[in-house]
Amino acid sequence: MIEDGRTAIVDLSYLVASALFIVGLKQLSSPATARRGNQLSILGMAIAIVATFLLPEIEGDNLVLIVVGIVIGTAIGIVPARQVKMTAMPQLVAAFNGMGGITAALVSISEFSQKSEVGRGEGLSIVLGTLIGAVSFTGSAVAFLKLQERISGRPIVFPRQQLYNAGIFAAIGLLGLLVIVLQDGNFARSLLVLLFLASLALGTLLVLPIGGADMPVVIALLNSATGLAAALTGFVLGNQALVIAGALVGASGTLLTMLMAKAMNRSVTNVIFGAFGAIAPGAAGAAGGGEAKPIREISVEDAAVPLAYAQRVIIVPGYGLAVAQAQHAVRELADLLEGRGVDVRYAIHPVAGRMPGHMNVLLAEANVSYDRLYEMERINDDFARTDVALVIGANDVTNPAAREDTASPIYGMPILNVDQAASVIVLKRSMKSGFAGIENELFHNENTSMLFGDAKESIDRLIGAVKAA
Amino acid sequence: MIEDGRTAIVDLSYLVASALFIVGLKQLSSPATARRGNQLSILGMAIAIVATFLLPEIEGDNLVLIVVGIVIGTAIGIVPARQVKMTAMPQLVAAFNGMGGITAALVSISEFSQKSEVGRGEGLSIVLGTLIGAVSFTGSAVAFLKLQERISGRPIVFPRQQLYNAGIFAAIGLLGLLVIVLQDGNFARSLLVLLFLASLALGTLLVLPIGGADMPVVIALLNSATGLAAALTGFVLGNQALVIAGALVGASGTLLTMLMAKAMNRSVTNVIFGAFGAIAPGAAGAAGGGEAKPIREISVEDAAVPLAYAQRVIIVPGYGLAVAQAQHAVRELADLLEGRGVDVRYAIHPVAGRMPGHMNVLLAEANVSYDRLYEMERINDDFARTDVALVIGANDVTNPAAREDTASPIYGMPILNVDQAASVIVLKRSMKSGFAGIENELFHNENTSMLFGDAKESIDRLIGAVKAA
Amino acid sequence: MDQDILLGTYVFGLAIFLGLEVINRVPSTLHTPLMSGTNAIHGIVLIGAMIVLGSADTWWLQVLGFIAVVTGAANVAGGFMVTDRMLGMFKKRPAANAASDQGKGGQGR
Amino acid sequence: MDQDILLGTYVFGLAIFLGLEVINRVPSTLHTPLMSGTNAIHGIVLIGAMIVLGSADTWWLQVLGFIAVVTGAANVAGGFMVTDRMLGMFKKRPAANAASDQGKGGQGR
Ligand SMILES: NC(=O)c1ccc[n+]([C@@H]2O[C@H](COP(=O)([O-])OP(=O)(O)OC[C@H]3O[C@@H](n4cnc5c(N)ncnc54)[C@H](OP(=O)(O)O)[C@@H]3O)[C@@H](O)[C@H]2O)c1
Ligand SMILES: NC(=O)c1ccc[n+]([C@@H]2O[C@H](COP(=O)([O-])OP(=O)(O)OC[C@H]3O[C@@H](n4cnc5c(N)ncnc54)[C@H](OP(=O)(O)O)[C@@H]3O)[C@@H](O)[C@H]2O)c1
Repeated sequence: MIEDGRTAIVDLSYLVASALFIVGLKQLSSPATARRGNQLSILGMAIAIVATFLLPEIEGDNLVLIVVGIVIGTAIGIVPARQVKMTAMPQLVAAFNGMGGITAALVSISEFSQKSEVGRGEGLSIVLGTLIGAVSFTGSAVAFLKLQERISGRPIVFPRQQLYNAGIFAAIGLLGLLVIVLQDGNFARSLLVLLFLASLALGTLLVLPIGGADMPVVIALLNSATGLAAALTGFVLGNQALVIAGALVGASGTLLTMLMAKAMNRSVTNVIFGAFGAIAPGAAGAAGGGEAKPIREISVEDAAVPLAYAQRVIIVPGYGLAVAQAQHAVRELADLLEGRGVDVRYAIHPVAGRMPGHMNVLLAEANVSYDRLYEMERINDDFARTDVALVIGANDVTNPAAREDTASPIYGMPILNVDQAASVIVLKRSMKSGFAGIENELFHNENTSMLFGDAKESIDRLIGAVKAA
Repeated sequence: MIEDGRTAIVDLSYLVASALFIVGLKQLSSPATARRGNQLSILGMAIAIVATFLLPEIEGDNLVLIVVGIVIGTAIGIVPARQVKMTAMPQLVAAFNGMGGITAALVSISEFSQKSEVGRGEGLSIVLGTLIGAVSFTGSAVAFLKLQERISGRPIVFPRQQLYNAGIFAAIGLLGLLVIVLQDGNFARSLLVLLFLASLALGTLLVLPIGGADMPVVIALLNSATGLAAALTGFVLGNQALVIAGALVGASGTLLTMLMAKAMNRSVTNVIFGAFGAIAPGAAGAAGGGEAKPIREISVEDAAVPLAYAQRVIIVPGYGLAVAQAQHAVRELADLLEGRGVDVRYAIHPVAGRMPGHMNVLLAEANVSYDRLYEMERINDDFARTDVALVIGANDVTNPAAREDTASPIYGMPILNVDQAASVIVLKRSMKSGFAGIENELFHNENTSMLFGDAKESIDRLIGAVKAA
Repeated sequence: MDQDILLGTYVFGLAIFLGLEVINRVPSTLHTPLMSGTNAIHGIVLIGAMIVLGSADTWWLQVLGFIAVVTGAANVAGGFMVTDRMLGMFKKRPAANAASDQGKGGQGR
Repeated sequence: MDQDILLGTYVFGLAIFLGLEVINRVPSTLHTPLMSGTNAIHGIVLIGAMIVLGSADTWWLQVLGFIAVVTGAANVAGGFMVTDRMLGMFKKRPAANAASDQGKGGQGR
């Protein structure tokens, strides 16, 4: 009787948690309610976790282990989440996603060991859960390392890589089939562990050849994969909260991946398998060939004058702004110019930086008023009527090759029409290329001047010079 | 084994059908894909029906009965659906909705008789299915009769009606409770039939006091109720296709009801229970007081001249256009005027006519080009720059009282600013009020002329006169 | 809680959410076709009628079931037919450029 | 087909539809928080980890389960926290009331 009541409470809690996830996710996808949406999801998660403790299966020593595990895990998660810089968000999300992936894989393996006589549907779920979870784990790990620049952001390709991948994939398929057919026993369990290890290798190999700039898309995809893996473990446990939450993430994550790829004018397939094709060598070649054409360098003092006496200035922030952490300085400069009667606006490219919304977050951190931020479509026609376009650490998102050069890997990506401004001042440290690894004609234009140096330092010096002007 | 395979096919078919309903409904709610959406739903329904014949329960004599029943029912449904005039759409939907309602109620009653030992959850589903289905049936029937003008469109109220309703409702509650507790047996079955009869009465009494103009909203609500009833029968049968399709309709129907009420600036509660409150007497009083103030009648010839020599004309169609079936004539007149260089546009009020989109459907039927139809928000500011506003069988949607008279029952409803035009010509048959039953100050305005007569005839004569002008 | 009922509740709840979600941004012109289209969809209760009639074992259950099948079929057939007719009229709109518009619809995505 | 698996499939399928539907019109600014928020939601797999650890009966299943609980909890806690932080920054937008906003950020559960 008491058992019964407890199960009913647990069932009900899972139901409520599922509903909260749905509503939370819905609210998360609209700016006005996003934060509340996340908090609803948190509430749902809390309810689900607490309810799980009521399950009769959970008792004794293991209960203690669970509590200890949760405490440790929470600590591991919260510390970096609180301290990480905004620029490092993507890798952090990758790290957490990897955690989820490995959890799903381990749960699947445990399920297989604990059940006797695993049905075919369950067997399939377990195999897929292990495979997807493990791929998501190592894939996320590689993405993390690339973004942290512990390993090169460049596509890492080696000969016959596709052959290896195919081999591993075939092996996984075979192992999976055997596991499902055998249903049970120590041999099958060993095979599942082998499958797990092979999947770890597969995840690594799949993500290594993808360029660092594509990592956000990869992470979104792996995120969706982890959701699917979670749903599969729920299938085996007969736990609908897992199924629903996992499926929600799997579906929305897939859509999100496509939306993100679309913002970069890429297809998801192109992102994942692009390095195997034509782009990698082409990009490398283009990057090598730079530095030959003439450029116009400018001093801080010379740059300050047109800024100070301009009527209209558009600031184009890019990844370099994030690297230099120059957002506060930029705001100071903008305030200063506005004080002098200059109309200052910010042009935000949808994929400027390393994650969507990167620039919004950064500038919001520096308290830049929201109505000064203009999305690409809204401001692109105004460059032609602008005196100075101040490009701060942006590169690919201003590259006219996307408009003109059909051979360019970024051809077709919508870009900011910076080159139409009367004059362009570009702040970066060198002539090195951006994340797409291709040269930018803009820097060689007649009306473009380069102000070399770290963005933060350059702007600080610009502020001084504008005050003096 | 064969049984097993068959059940698997049925299960799969229901799954596919459910998916088709979901996708179909989604496409139905966007103009570009609406028709395809409906066709997907038809496909889903066909799959579900065919699959059901494979169920082992269905055999022998009853199989024949089912086939005969489906043939008869299809005939009953298709004949009026093909022949009905566009103006009669709402009552037809009401009729079909009533059919669905009675089906759900009868299925619920049959379920109860066929099962022994009905669990509490099932019992509740059966009781609610019977109740809601029956209410939806008679409610739709009354709505049908009101719209067909077999009974008065006016709210029908009689003393102590609310008391009767409350009594019936209490009886239904009691009967339901008993049925659920008894679970089984002939006595319980008789009680359920009683509950069914009481619910029929309740449906009638609930809809009688609602005015004819509100019928579309009522039908939308009953539609949603029938969906819910269908889902409940699915619950008892353990049939997920029923549950999903029913729940989809229940939820989307409820939302649709609210959207429709919102377009009329009413709350759903106000629509359903309005007649019990202050509106009914107020509206009746206002309607009685008409005919006193001066009006300016105009002849066809006098009306033709300003039209023929106008620069800008806006046509404001209303319910009378549908009644007179004057859409083709209107188009002819508009073509004629445009041939003379007049700029002719149509102002479409969201609730003009008797169903949302009524005017669009009508004018589309007459091949009026879509870009000539302007929604209220888009054209309302242009009346002030218009020479002639030609009001054809519209009344409530032009009533300035909605803007000015806080005591008016339609106060707050957004209206077309017809009165701001330089001159207004109103085509209607008499000074009678529209469906809200209230007087319209517009007809007494200085710049308004009344052209009495059936809209079709008046326009035909106008065409002749314009040609002569 | 009985596992089946619990799962049924999940299915029901999810379908409710979906129903609300799917309708979200429907233009008022489509209100009537939508009403009539969903009206046809709840005709799915015909399946229920078929099942109860299929296993009816007394004459009066047969009568009930038969009526239910007839009305259910009328709901389905009439509902879909009238919706299709209505939407057919909507399609007619772009009087001149019907062809080019269809092309645009195809390109979307 | 087993009734439970069938129903599970329905639940899964409906949730997939819902997932697609809900995200539909998300502005690109929200892509990152959305990614990170959904990332936290799939941390629900922690529940699975708790259940398998709860009924683990060999030391190595305990080890597996324990690791799973730790990583799952990290996914949940870190994911939600970082999402909340990110969205907190978005909130700051209206320049003037930065101070009051920081206060809010602290409150955020
Ligand atoms: N936002 C997203 O969601 C997302 C996702 C995936 C990929 N991407 C990709 O990322 C790229 C974003 O374009 P973007 O224009 O923002 O960046 P970008 O093309 O990567 O260029 C950034 C530039 O900033 C400069 N820089 C770096 N550190 C700097 C510092 N401390 N001070 C000054 N300059 C510095 C670099 O040049 P120096 O080294 O010479 O200084 C570099 O050329 C696109 O290719 C996009 O497709 C974005
Ligand atoms: N569209 C919807 O979805 C919907 C739903 C529910 C309620 N309603 C309500 O329906 C009303 C719609 O407003 P409305 O302005 O379109 O219509 P209305 O206010 O009902 O007025 C229609 C007018 O047309 C005239 N008329 C009738 N037959 C005619 C004929 N053969 N030739 C010429 N004139 C004729 C009538 O006057 P005579 O009798 O003098 O000719 C009547 O005054 C609103 O109150 C609205 O709230 C609409």
